[in-house]
Amino acid sequence: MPSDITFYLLAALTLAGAVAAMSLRNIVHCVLCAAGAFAGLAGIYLQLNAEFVGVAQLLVYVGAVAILLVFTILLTHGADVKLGSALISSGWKTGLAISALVLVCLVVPVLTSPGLRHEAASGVVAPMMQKIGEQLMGQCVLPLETTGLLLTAALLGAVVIAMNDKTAAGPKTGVPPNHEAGKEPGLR
Amino acid sequence: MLGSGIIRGMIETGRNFVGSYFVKDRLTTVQYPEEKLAPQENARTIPFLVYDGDDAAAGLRCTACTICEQECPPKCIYIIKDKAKKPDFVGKMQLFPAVFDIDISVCMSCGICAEVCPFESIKMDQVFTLSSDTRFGSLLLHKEQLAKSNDYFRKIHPTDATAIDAERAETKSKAEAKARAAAAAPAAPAVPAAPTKAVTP
Amino acid sequence: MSNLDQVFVTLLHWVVGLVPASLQPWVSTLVIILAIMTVFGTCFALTTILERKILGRMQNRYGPNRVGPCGLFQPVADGIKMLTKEDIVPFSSDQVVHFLAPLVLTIPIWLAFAVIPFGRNMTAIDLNAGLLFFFAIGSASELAVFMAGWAGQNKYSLLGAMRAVAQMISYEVPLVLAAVPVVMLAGSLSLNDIVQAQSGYIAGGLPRWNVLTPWGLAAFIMFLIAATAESNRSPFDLPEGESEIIAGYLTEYSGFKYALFFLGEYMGLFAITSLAVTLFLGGWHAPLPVLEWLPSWFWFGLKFSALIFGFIWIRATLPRLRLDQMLSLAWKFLVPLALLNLLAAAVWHWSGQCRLFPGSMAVRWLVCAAILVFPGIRLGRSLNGLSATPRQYRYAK
Amino acid sequence: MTTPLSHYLVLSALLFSVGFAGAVLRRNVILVLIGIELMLNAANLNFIGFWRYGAHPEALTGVMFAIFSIAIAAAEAAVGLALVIAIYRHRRTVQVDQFNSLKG
Repeated sequence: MPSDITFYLLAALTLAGAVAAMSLRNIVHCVLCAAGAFAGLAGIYLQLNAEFVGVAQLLVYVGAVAILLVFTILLTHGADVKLGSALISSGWKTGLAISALVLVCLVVPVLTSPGLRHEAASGVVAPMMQKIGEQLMGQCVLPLETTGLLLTAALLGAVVIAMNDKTAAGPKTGVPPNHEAGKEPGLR
Repeated sequence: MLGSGIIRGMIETGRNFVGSYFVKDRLTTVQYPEEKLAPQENARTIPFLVYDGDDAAAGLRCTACTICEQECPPKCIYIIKDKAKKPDFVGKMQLFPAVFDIDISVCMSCGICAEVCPFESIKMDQVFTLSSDTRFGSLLLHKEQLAKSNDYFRKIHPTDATAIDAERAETKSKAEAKARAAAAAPAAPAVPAAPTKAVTP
Repeated sequence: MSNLDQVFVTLLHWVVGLVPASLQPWVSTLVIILAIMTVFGTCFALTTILERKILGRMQNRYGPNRVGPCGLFQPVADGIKMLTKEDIVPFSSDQVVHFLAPLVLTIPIWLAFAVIPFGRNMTAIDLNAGLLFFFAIGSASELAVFMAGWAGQNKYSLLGAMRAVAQMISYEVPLVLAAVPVVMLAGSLSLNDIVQAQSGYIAGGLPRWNVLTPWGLAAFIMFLIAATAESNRSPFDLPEGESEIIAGYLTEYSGFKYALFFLGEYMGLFAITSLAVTLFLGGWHAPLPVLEWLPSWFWFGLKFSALIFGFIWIRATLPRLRLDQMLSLAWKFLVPLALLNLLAAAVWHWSGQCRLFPGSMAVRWLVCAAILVFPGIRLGRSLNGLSATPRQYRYAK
Repeated sequence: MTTPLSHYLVLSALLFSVGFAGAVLRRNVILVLIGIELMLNAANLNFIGFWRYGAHPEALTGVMFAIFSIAIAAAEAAVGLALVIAIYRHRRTVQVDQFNSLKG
């Protein structure tokens, strides 16, 4: 029984974090709730005996992506959100309807289809670090190398895009932006 | 070589660490309340009044001339003269202060009062544990708390004290010689002249 | 002598034995948690006082000796002071993040102790991805540091948090890379297997510890440098550089929350030190076969305290690094050397199999050492070159 | 392990729709990115769920998929946020509605 309680606990934590991440006004709180949701998900993976994925999720999402999001917020002064601005875009009713529709068409097949009801999970999997290593290096060595290539490309691309291009527009682009609400600064 | 600076630094602190347990004179800290460093002779904190002999009221050297009161830059000395007079160390009748207060929270230990005092009566003390619980009451020292014996003075400022004592002894002996001469002279011509009034030097 | 070695394990089984069968798993984990917390709690108290005394002795002064016999009750005094101090929360800060930051920092670090083997079969949980779990927990503390810096809503703490996060991220890469050759040679991520791989002695004398191999020594030094940076200590304590930005991300904290940060920092140091002992100094193995009779957890404690003394010694000696020096040291010196170390470890492993000629052990040592030393010095010289360029000052226009 | 597979799938469906709603409704571009991350995580949860309850867990295909998808999601997040910073530098705003002019 204890594994049920932990599952429901972690599921509640993850869902609460996700909903809070999408609905709070202060962006920094949103990112922290999102990090909470990712950590809850890592807990669920660990509970599903997928140790490596759970720990990787913890390392990548809670450790790196959350910090990345926070740095972006600080670099784009998104934190001091002007109080007047609306939280949700204008046509929110249709958006909400569509997402409800998405939810329904996902949940209905899950609940009705007979195949997904089997109770007991298939036996405890043996320690699988070695097997993951062999699979990574054996069967999926091509995806591994391409992911490595992709990660380096993404690394360089991100740096080049986000770099403060002093050369192109001269040093003055480094001037901190002005904060008056609504005043449209001249497009450079 | 890479990192050699770090290694040299580590050896230095390592030697300090090991040495501090074996070489006693490496650690120079004085554990204050238990061990106390003897103060320098010319250290000064707040003034005090010197008295001769053992009775503070009688032997007080101060003659309430209020020069120190006028000279004190922060004006922290307050004197009221007493009506009566008492003989000083030479036997001459001198005034003495009824009230002699020093506000040590105002005093800035400049030592000017000690310099200007003609009667060597106010000197600079070396005691520094002056803190007290009441802010105003106990930081205003009265004549009784200020008066300290001459041998205390001799203990804390040995050179000045001996010089002053020698000088006072000399003036005292000169005064006595004159007094004896005056006493002898009137004995001789006492017959022809009327008795003169008391001799004032 | 083995019962002395297993004294804690037998104690645990005895305590668990007292409880009915259904509760036994819960009670055993509870007892283990309690044990780890008390041991490292007292270790924390001791280290605060020992650190100040050792620092004092290295600077030709005594260090705190007023509270208790030669200052041993100082942590009690510090604790009472910390707990009774008023816990000021600045008005403009958002209370939730301000309150959560110390918790998010300290709780993961306590989790990190779950995977560390303190003695022969004295590991709380033997995850087979133990090392990865440890680094994942370590990386969660960056978010907490940012939360602390952000919560105060003041420039100094945000600046301190930015420095701290930049430092911790850029030093996590060499930290993980330094641990990779150990995993390569041990063939497993589980810390128990890594300690097992370091058992046994060469020719009855030298223990088979990783630190005695050329790549192991280089990885150990890099691991220690990255560990000091990861726990914001001594030459890398830029985040709370007192002279520059008050107390960095700790500026807005006082009383109990400040004590929690203090605890978090020291627990981080203990976790990283025990990992260094497990990875490089042969965990709980005795250095010489003749010393086998001493219990295994005693050896772990000895190596642990030796490393802690080393950290304090470094703190007493080295001045603080400038921000650009610190970052260039990480990216331009440690990361390339760590990658090179992988190569050296591979050569070491490969040359281990083939016994070409009798003196091959010494040649093998020299070859691997050469792969590391010459580029290291070359990189080091370029590092000094970095700071040799005169600093340009941009005055406000 | 008595919790059936459908619970995990319902949870991932919920996560997916919350992420989708956030990405569609919120105006701040950073929250759109967080929404996308949530959707990706929901997909990962499905992979691991099916792997764990699947016929032969020793095949590890689900785990492989999840690992690669986490790595790629991290790369995508990095590039996405770099784009946000670049856009911010020219537009001085992060409100999604104001990215309407295709002018360079």
